[in-house]
Amino acid sequence: MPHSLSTQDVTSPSGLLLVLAVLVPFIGVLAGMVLGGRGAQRVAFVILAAGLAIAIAIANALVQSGDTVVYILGGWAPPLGVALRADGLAVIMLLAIAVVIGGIGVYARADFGTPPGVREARAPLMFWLLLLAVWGSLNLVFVSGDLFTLYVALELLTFAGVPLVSLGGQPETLRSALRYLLYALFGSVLYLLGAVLLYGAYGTLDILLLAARVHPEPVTWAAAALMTVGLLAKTALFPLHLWLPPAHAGAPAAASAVLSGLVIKGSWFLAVRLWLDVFAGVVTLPSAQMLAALGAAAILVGNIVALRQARLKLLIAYSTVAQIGYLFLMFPLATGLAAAQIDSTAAVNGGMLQAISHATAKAAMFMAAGLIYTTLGHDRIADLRGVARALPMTLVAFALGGASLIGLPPSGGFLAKWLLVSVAITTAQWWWVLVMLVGGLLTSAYVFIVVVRAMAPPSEGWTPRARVPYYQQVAVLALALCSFLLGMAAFCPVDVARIGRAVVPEIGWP
Amino acid sequence: MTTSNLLIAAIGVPLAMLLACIVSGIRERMPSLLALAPIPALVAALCADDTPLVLGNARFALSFAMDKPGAMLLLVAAILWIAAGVYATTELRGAVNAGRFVVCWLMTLTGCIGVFLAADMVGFYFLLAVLSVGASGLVLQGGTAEALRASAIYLGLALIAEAFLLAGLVMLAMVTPDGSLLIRDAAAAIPTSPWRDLTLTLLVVGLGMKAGLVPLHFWMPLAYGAAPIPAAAVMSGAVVKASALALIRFLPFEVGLPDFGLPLAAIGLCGAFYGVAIGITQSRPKLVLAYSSVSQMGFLVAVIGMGLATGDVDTPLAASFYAAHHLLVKGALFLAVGVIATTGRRWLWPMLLPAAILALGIGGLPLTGGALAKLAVKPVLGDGWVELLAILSAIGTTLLMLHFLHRLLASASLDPSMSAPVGWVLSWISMFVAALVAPWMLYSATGIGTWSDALQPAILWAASWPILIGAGLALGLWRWGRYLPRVPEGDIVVMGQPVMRVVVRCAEALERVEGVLRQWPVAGLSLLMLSLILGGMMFNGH
Amino acid sequence: MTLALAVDISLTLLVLAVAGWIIAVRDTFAAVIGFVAYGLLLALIWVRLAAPDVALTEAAIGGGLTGALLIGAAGRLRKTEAATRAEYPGVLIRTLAAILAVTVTAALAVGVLALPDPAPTLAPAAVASLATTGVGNPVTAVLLAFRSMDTLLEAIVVLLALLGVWSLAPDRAWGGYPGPRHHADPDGILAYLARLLPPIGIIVGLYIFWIGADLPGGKFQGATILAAMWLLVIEAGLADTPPISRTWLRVLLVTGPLVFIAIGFAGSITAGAVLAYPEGYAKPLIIAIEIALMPTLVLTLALLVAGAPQRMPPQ
Amino acid sequence: MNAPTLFGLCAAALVGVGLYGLIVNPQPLRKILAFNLIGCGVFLLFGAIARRGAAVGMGGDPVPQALLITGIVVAFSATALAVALVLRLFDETGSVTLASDAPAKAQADPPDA
Repeated sequence: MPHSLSTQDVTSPSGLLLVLAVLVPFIGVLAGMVLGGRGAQRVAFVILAAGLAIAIAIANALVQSGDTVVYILGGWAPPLGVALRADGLAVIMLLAIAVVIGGIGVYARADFGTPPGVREARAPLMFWLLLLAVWGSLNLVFVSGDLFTLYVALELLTFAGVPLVSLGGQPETLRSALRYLLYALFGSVLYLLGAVLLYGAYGTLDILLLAARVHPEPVTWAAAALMTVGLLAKTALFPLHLWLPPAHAGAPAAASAVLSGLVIKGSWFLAVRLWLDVFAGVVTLPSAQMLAALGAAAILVGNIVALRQARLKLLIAYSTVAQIGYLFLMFPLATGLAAAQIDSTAAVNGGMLQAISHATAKAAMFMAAGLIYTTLGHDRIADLRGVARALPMTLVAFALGGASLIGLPPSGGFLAKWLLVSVAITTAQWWWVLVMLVGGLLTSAYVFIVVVRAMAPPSEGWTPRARVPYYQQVAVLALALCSFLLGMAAFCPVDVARIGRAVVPEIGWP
Repeated sequence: MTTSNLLIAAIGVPLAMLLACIVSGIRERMPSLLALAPIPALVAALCADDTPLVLGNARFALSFAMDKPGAMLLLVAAILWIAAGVYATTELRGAVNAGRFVVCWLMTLTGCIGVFLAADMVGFYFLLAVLSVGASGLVLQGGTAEALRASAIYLGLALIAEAFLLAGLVMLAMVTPDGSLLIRDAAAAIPTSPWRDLTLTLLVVGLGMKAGLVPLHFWMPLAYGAAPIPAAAVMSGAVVKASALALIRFLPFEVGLPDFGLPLAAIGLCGAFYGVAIGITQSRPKLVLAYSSVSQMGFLVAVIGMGLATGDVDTPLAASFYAAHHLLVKGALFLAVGVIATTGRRWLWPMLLPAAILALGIGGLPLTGGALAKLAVKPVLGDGWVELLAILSAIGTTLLMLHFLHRLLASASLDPSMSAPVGWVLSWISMFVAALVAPWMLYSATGIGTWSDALQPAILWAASWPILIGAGLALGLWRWGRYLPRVPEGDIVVMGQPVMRVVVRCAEALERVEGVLRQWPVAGLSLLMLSLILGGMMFNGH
Repeated sequence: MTLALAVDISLTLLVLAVAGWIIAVRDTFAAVIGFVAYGLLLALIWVRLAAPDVALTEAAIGGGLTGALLIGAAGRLRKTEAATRAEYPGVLIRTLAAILAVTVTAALAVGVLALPDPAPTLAPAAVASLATTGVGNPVTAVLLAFRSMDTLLEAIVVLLALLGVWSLAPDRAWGGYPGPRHHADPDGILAYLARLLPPIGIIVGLYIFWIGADLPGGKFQGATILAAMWLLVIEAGLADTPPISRTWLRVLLVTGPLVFIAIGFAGSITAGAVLAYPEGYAKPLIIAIEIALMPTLVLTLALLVAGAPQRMPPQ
Repeated sequence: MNAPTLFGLCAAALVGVGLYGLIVNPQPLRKILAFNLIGCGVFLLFGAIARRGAAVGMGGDPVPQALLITGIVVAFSATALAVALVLRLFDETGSVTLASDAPAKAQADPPDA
């Protein structure tokens, strides 16, 4: 049996926090909609602070109790009702997302302030409302324990993400948004189809109950395949990434940071949840290896295509295509460990760290690109000179984010790589090591190109197109530093290499 | 002062100075303080004992410790960093990009000292990365297109090397008892590791690339040729020794591993001769020195390889003594290149003569540190064919060094009354003195041998005749040297161009394929195909 | 073969034929008309599947509102037909797509046939708990008690979609009127219908809404009918869409979810859990939520069909 | 063959038809239609499953039926958003093609120029 049901499925003392984590951002959306204009921005900032506090409180509750935080909604226990559950994985994501959203919020103050003399403007209002909506949806994805609620959460995420793409309103971004929406709908309908099949076969949509009930049979395979691939489409794993590069590159910088750093993590996390918790006894090592093979292809193709881009934002977008690949390398590693009856925490932690460090680093890099664009008036990589003079802090942030993507110590990317490489060796899947290392080299190539071009001195008499506020640079640098110093998590007195288990002692992976 | 405080200061001071550079006001003052940064390391090298410094908790900790090879190299490296710092301070006066230079300089220095002191694998890997990134930044400070290319190649190779190392280190970490990350434990666990051969190969390839082993040496002439003088001095002297020291620390010398030791020695010796062969075709003094580094590092690796092959436990000390000598001399000579290029006829000889002594010292000139170094590694090399090859290498080195002196002379300023800035002269002459004196001190202080042994006539003669032969060959080179082919700097790197073209073509093709995959119908088909494949795979698996 | 099965088989064939036609027909407008027919046929199937609530929803939203939305769009996009037709993929891709689609269908069919017998069901559990909720319609009990979180989220989804639609407004039209202005043709059939139908529609809609607690029906179905009536009036040019900057509009749009959330949180104090109802107050609270959601849903659904603001806000 | 199985198979066929249309038809509005076809197929399958769960005097399992209502509303919201996007794209460009996806290819300088 993949899942130990030793944990009581009853509301935890601090379970209400989970409801707050989900609903507070949405309350912010509703309030912001009524207040409009500057009011929405003020509401957003209040919610940013409150949400961060809630995430910290949940983490605290988790560590204190050493057990999954549960909330049974309406007192109706599954299968009839819906439960919210936050285990270690969920809490790590809740916290990381809260921090990244905070950074993006501070950055976006300058880009999405309501212009003076106007009561309300479209893009600013929408940005703040959508930012909160993305947050609420992501929190719901992390804590929901019900596959249908998760479907709704995914749709919420898509509906919040798509308008972010087309916030600028240029024709090209509209087209990207449409492609994104249609492909994401394609993915979610497959996910829903899988969930429906599961209900037909097992009479519940609750993750814990399903975990105990599923067994290998055609319906389950069909469901697993459909749901997984649906989620892959929403995560834009190569070769299902058609929508990602133009969408992420075309959106305004802060929106790109949300999309690239956060939104794709939702569907990825759900895939992890399904494979580790629901389908642990159903998926096979070869199928997990196929996911990782796609990931490997993503790493190679994404990085190489990134190297060939002429525009900075497209380069970063393709770098996201590649980094998504890394997120899927953990699947065969975790499955391999489970197959060998070894604790799979190392693989899972590697994957989670990769996700968090990418979230922070990529958000920082997109925002850095935004500042560069504002300063130069373009983002052609061949012509980045002067950036080092005008935006030294931002360039450092870009380089630190890049170092995290490359996996240089002490970044989170390094620790993730270290964990994944060790598991790959333990489970005799050395080819993933090769992929990770080659990917790191290709990444370093484009980071180097950008940094070097940006270091070139500006031509005589050059002045920046526009000055960017200092606090924007600080926000970018802070996020980049988060990513770069994430590897320091190893110093955490809690047994960090096993943090998922340390915080969730019994609820675990196979 | 306790050892841990000393170690903290040694790494902490340059690190603190590096972090202080965030403040632009401090950054602008920093060039004048460069020479101070390595002083705590110098003190630590002299005073610290082998108590480790542990940062962290029971589950994960970084540890630093001073072992004998580390102390020896740290001492001489600190001297070089101080001297080169003085040189750099003078050079940076009024320079536009001084801030950038000092950041790279301090980063490299922090990494360098850290690598010398790191006792655990994670810290070692981290500091090596800091070192590589900093050093590539230093190369970039050359400011030319060549410097950009050299820096890119340097960083690229360094990162490839780190990729090999990472894989090797992870494999090591998995076989150490209790998951220890200490290098000491890792080295002890290698012989019994189930992946012994693979681990060793990864480590040797990774470190060998950073040490400039042929055929992955080409970054060296490019980087040293393009970097500013003080940067080239510390890179060729101190930075490159990090990989040698790592080899010394990671390889298990307690057990003879001829399967690895002999090939390693062979590669090293190839490099030793290859460096000479290409070096004599070069005309820029910096490049000649760079190829000499290729040769000398090759020789050093050969020593390590022979020690590994025979299981000689004295290898670490002997090899690090050799490395320490090369560190001092090569660093000093690079400074000399800068000094002499700005020195006219009137002041030329006082500057050139010390250079001649040091240069010939590398070939093993009696009474110099070089002779001691050769003497120290002699037992490790044994007395078979390797000894013969070592003598041939000494002859070749002499030839190369005489060629260097010839080119150095030719590079002197045409303005007879011109003289180098005081700071430069000061740093060069003090390095000369250090390179002359320190080996003798270390030779006896570390117990490698005694002065009286080293001064025996037979030994002096054995060191002298290869020099004479080398000198004879050098005469031949001056006479017929023009018939030698012109080899471009970085020699085999030119072969990279057609390879690059093919790579670019492949990348273009890949990009086109990616474009096709991003078309809606194709992506839709992929989606369906994937779900069918995935379902089919699960079906098949049960 | 019983008569019922014959009806089912013919319904199935008919639906499949219409579906095939929707995909195959050249003209988009024709395909959209086909889709409306398809929605109505599906509603019949829902009746055959003993799901009258779903049948109502399908007919109202799936066929009605979606149809209205698509018909309007197809009309505006007529000009692009030729251009997009040129992009039709080649034989290879079409063949591959057909093969894959058939394979997926086959795999699904296997899955359908492999579903366990007896089927797992939550019907007994739902019926057992029905009494505590006080409502008679188990579907309503699921929607507003057992799984009320989904319903709350659904209300937010609709609102978020509306925000998304609004975000597509050109900047100059921000705060303005959604959709084009329809001009009244006093003698037209549309105006006639727009005068005739709303009173009936409003009564039917309110009735469906009101009985939802105990019989098939409910807020979504009722709201859809009311929204449709409003749209008809707008379409006929008898009224205009409200500018989106209006405060009353914004307030009404968020009232439903906010009341829902407030009652939900009140439950954590009065009934021990968020979205729980205190003993004996379940039915009144459920009805209160439905009443609060009703105007929100009417407005949201109608404005979703109306589209992005296109005309300048009032000065 | 009973009604739920029949409609279940019908649902599978509807999904297939919709998938074909979604992949092949280049017109976005037709893709939206195809998405709705697939969606209806999925809902129908869920309905068939609900019907299979008929018990204790109820015509079907009420939980899937309730979820279906939510699903239909969500699908409608998606359709509305997609249609609005298509219309805005048409207003801006006069065309609704999804094909010109080569991002920035026009102004692509070689990266090392």
